Amino acid sequence: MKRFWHAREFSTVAILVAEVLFFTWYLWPEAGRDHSFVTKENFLLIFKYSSIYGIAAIGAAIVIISGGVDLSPGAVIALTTVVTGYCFVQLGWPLWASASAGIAVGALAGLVSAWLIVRVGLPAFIATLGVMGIWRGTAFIVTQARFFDLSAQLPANWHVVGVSIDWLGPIVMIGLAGVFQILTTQYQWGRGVFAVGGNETAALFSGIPVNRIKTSAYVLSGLLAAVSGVVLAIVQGQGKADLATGYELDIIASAVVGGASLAGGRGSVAGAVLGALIFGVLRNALVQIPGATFYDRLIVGVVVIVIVVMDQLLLRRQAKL
Amino acid sequence: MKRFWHAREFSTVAILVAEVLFFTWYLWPEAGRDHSFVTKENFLLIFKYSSIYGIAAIGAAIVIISGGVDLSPGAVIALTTVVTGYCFVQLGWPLWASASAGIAVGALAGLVSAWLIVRVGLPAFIATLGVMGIWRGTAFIVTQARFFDLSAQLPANWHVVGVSIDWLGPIVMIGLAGVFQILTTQYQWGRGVFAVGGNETAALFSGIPVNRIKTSAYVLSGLLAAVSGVVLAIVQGQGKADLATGYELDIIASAVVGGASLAGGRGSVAGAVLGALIFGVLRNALVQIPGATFYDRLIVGVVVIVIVVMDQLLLRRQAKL
Amino acid sequence: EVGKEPAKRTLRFALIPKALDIPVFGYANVGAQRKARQIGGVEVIYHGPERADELKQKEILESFIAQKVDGIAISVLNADFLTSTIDRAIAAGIPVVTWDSDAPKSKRIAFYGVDDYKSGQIMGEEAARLLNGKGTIAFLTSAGANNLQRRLDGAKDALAKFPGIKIVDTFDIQEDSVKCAQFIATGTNRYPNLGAWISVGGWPVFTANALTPVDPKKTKFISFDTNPPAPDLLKAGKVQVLLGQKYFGWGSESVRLLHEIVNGKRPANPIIDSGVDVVTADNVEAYLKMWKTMEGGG
Amino acid sequence: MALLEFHDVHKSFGAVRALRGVSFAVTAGEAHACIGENGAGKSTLLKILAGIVRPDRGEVRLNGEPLHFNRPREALARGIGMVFQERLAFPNLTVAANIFAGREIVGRGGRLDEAAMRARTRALLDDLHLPIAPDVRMEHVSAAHAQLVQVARALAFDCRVLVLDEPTTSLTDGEVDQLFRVLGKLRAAGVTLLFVSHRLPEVFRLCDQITVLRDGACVGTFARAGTTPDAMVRAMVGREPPERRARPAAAAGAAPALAIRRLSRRPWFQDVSIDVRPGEIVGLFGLVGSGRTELLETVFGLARAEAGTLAVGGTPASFRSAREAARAGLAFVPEDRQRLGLFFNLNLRHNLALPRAVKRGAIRLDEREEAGLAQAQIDRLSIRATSIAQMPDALSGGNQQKLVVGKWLATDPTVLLLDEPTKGVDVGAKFEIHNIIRGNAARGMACLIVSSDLPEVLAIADRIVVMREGRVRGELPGAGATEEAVMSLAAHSAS
Ligand SMILES: Nc1ncnc2c1ncn2[C@@H]1O[C@H](COP(=O)(O)OP(=O)(O)OP(=O)(O)O)[C@@H](O)[C@H]1O
Ligand SMILES: Nc1ncnc2c1ncn2[C@@H]1O[C@H](COP(=O)(O)OP(=O)(O)OP(=O)(O)O)[C@@H](O)[C@H]1O
Ligand SMILES: [Mg+2]
Ligand SMILES: [Mg+2]
Repeated sequence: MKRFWHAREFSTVAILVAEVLFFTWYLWPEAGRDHSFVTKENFLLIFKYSSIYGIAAIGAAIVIISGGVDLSPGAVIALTTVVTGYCFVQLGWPLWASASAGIAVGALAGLVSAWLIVRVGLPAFIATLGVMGIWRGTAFIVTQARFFDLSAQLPANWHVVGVSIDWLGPIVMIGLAGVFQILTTQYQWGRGVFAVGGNETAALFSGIPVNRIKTSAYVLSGLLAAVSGVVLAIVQGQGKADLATGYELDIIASAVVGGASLAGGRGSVAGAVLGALIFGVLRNALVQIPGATFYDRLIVGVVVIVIVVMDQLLLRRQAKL
Repeated sequence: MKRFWHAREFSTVAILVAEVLFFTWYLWPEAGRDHSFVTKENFLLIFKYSSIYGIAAIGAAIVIISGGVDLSPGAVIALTTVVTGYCFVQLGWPLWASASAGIAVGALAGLVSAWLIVRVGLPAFIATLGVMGIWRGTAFIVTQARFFDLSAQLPANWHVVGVSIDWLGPIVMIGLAGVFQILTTQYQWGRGVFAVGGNETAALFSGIPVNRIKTSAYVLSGLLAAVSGVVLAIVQGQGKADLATGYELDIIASAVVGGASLAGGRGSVAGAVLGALIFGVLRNALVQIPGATFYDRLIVGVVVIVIVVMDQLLLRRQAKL
Repeated sequence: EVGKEPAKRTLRFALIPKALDIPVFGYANVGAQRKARQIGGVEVIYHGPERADELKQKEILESFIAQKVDGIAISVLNADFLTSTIDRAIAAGIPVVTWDSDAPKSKRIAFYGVDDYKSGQIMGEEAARLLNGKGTIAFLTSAGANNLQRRLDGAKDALAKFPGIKIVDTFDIQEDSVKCAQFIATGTNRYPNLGAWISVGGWPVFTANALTPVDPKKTKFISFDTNPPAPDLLKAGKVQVLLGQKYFGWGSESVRLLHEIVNGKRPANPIIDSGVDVVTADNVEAYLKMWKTMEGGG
Repeated sequence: MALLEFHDVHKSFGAVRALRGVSFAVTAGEAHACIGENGAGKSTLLKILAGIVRPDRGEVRLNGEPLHFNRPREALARGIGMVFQERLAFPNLTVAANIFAGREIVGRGGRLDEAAMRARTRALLDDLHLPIAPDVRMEHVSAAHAQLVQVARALAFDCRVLVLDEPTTSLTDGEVDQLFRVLGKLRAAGVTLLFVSHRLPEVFRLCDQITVLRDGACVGTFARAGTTPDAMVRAMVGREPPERRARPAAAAGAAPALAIRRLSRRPWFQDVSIDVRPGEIVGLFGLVGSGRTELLETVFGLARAEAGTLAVGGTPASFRSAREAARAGLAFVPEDRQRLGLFFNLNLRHNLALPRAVKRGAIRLDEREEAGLAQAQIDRLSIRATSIAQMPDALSGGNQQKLVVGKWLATDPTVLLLDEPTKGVDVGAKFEIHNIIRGNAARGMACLIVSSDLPEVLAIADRIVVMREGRVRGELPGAGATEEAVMSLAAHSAS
């Protein structure tokens, strides 16, 4: 228990809970209507859409902890939906094969970034910025600005072992978050990621395989972006080049709101997923507030800042405990 | 002369020249048609549209040298066009007054970022990410997703003291680049910016007013983004909330291609402007190659990477000299 | 079962545009709010994605379904993408009408507007008419947006019937009206003798500056959208043809339809063709007068 | 037989020839010292041994077989442990994680065995008498303690060869004793030591063999028995050491240039009162953690005092920033050159010119004047650099230290605060720095010098103030003060 109160993620959880409670109160229905925010259906919705950011944010967090940054996830997500769609619709491959192809491409994309950063020695920001253009562009060329419609070939309201396909995203997100939370906190590889992010020279001198660790971080980032792309393609039923445009910043923001520091060496996978949920709840709630649409951007901006400030205050608090 | 060959900007100039020569050759017209790339009009065009990125890139470079990053210029540009448009169209202020209002708002925007980063102590990335949402959102609220049409009230093809208004952007860009190149290289303030970016604690211990310097960097970034916003409002004849969406990345890329390092302490104002021109030439040339605009993203992505790699090679070269 | 129970409490209708940053949709909101006031007891919630992001639009649609609004009127960014979701809404007892852009395969109860493909064809034919069947044409579009793609297809198919017409290039402005202006300027340098520009979106006609480089004597200009300042450009001779839709009607008609449906009255024919306004020098004055009354709230 | 052999090792960095054919042997089980001036090539040699730097020519042999490392891992695998001169800590990780970084103890299924690592860390820290918990994050560990943690890192793994590059630079005799006790145990266990230090007494105390490097070449290897410190100094410098500059004693009656009155900043120091008169050099001694650094930082306006007053040249002062302090004629050479002293993105000229520009409130910069000033400092402190356009990271540790001293001396301060000013500086240079300080003092500069190097304090100070646990515990005249007397005041056992 004590460990939880002291966990880095505690403050993020606290903020998420506070947010949900606030909107539960704010969106309390007038008499005669039932609550439109706290319903199983709506929470599934929040999870379903947050998972698109959340799964990729796991990879973003790993990269950021290792002292880098990845601007390509948005583009990789789009490319993956396109590749999956192409294999499934155009080539008529089975879904699992198409999905694997998509994920493979994502991992490859990550490998390219890693190569540019580790071998060629480019700054992560500029390397992944270039790569982002390359993958987005490739996706457009493959689709010729059209799209692949998987939904036609996929069962209408698809249930796997009695569970709606809508749960795919949330389940994958939570599963992966668990796995990588453990890998980053309890295994040597994760310790290495933190060490490299904390002081690269020291890591090198300590005999930590710096290059291999950095490579693994970017490959994972590409891979996880691809997973969220595949989930997107299956759940939403389309492969399209302009999907997830600009999501890279939302994804990084999720990781940062979840405690990752772009200075490197600090952050948490679980926190990143919680960060994605914080934004998911916000997007969902704003739709329920008449006239909010023009205020969306403003509010999200304010919330990002407020959360990070609150987070810092809570951390100081903790430090005192 | 020797100094030029050794100047940090040399490699960027070399790349720009190489690029222009390449497209001059590549776009050589078939017999009977005159050249559509190497013409006075076309170069003016390149400068005119590059200046929108270039002016803001000056501020981005200063912030990056000081060890920070600013994601808000795109939003500040949009907000400035909206404010200028609002004052000019809605309130019927004279253009100079409307422009000043726009620039004032930009400086204010920079001040807000500075306050969040210097006083509240937020990481620059997340603070400016939030601020970006706030200003873009404000622009949307002001326009209610419509736009202000300045063009109707502006003289048709407008000449000031015999010079077409199209020269406004280029002249402002080159003038400001000159001023800030000198300020950053030959004045104590500029040295301070480099020092803070290089080692903030050491700067503090050396008696450099770290907070004042960081504040000045972000205020200038906002101010210069606002200037390019005013230029855009006049060039485009619109005040519109979705203008310059995503430009923040192009602007940062310009600074980085121009030699700025996101690790801080390295970079050049002149280089940033040259970087903006490198992209401007590219965008212009792609329009002249049938079908190329669909490959735009891909090509720009590749070019970013190629340029930075070439830049590094050229620098190694220099080091040897 | 749809719309069985009579409406006592205020009805909450959702009006979902393709994107907020496309100016014309603002007028749909104006029309909808006005109609809501006329009818009374109706609240219109206008909410859309900031940019044309079909994923965010779907999230918004699903969210409205989850909060069980009394009706949804949506301009569909991507028909196949939303069909199943629209059907879910219907199944959940929420009436859905589409406007401006349809989802024909879905169970939506009605559609008000014109088919993008058809309006694209009209643009092509108008261009051919202006060029007397021969000359060069350049297109302006923004890759990724389906409605624009369908207009583009329509126009290109229409032009295919004219062997004398050659399409020199199709420019992707990437949802950036500044790029659009730049492309027009650069394109004019590149193709000095261009016959006509066709813009499947309104970007170039929302400012006088974008068209400055174009010489009307040499090059014709055809664009979508007729909201100010577009008609002034037409009067100034910079533009020859504008295609307008029933911007205010999008909102008012949708609200009217939803209200009737909730009260048990389904439209006889699900497809309600709003028709397009083909605005040229001849009818521009009339059109402006009509616009004034529309915006003024007649 | 020779366990470790350097054979004709060459290494150049661009124009700089760091090593030009170094050859010597280290026999198993012995403690071997490697000494030389700053920039002689010691660290480079050791980095080659550790597989971090690749030699241009020549080879290193372990048990007669040549080593061809291209990764630090391999050196570690061969049982070569290393304590580097640069501070190499992971500020974001705990002390335990720092100590095991790269070689974590893993349990079943490759999971980290935190408990085991924590326990082992405890043992190591106790062994070195380090009062820090394994779970505190490294960023909260003070400079000196951090250095001992680096040593603990190397001790954590039973290595056959332990290489220490200036491990004692910020340690006081107390900690040094603990360290040497531990090293003694290792030797008994048959571990071979390769030890680099500029503190000759330590060298003679620990090592049986001493190899001297000069300008990247090997002068020779001497047995401790057959040589003397002076002989070693001559061998290193290649000439007679400079004369200790004499100077008039400070005017006794003069009003203090710096008057610290009952200054407090808990938890670091309380109720500290010190006077420094013009022309006087006051040594401030204390064990690590006695709060000296914090005291100087507070005086220099880098932190607020809770209570107490300051007076500079008789006029009361309370500085809100280093800038104000510098303008009032103060200068502060900080303890940690890497973190607090240098700008690695600026060349030597800009580094050296910065504080004076700050002090003068310069607006526009005069390149030529800067160049003159920089060159002057480089000559004055004989900083080993190819040009004033060089970057600091190309300089050897000691030369970097001189750089920090130089940039502050360039402001011609009236009050000079020094925190471990000769940390990692070679004997000759230390002499030069002392002479410069004396020279300025003779011209009326007041100087407050923190040093953990007791002989240095005794050598230079007119007066020695001793701090313990943040309080002034006593004061001794420089002349005639003995190490015992000072230590008895500083050590916790006393009083
Ligand atoms: N990375 C580098 N680039 C260029 N020159 C270097 C580099 N590292 C060391 N040098 C040069 O090599 C020479 C030897 O450096 P080294 O650090 O080995 O000296 P040292 O004996 O350790 O000195 P100190 O006692 O001050 O630590 C110095 O002249 C230094 O300037
Ligand atoms: N950044 C820090 N965070 C927390 N405690 C610190 C920090 N720096 C120093 N301390 C503690 O403050 C006390 C004084 O630190 P410091 O080692 O600087 O004293 P000192 O007398 O200057 O010793 P030395 O100068 O020899 O290192 C020590 O107990 C140290 O552990
Ligand atoms: Mg050394
Ligand atoms: Mg200290």
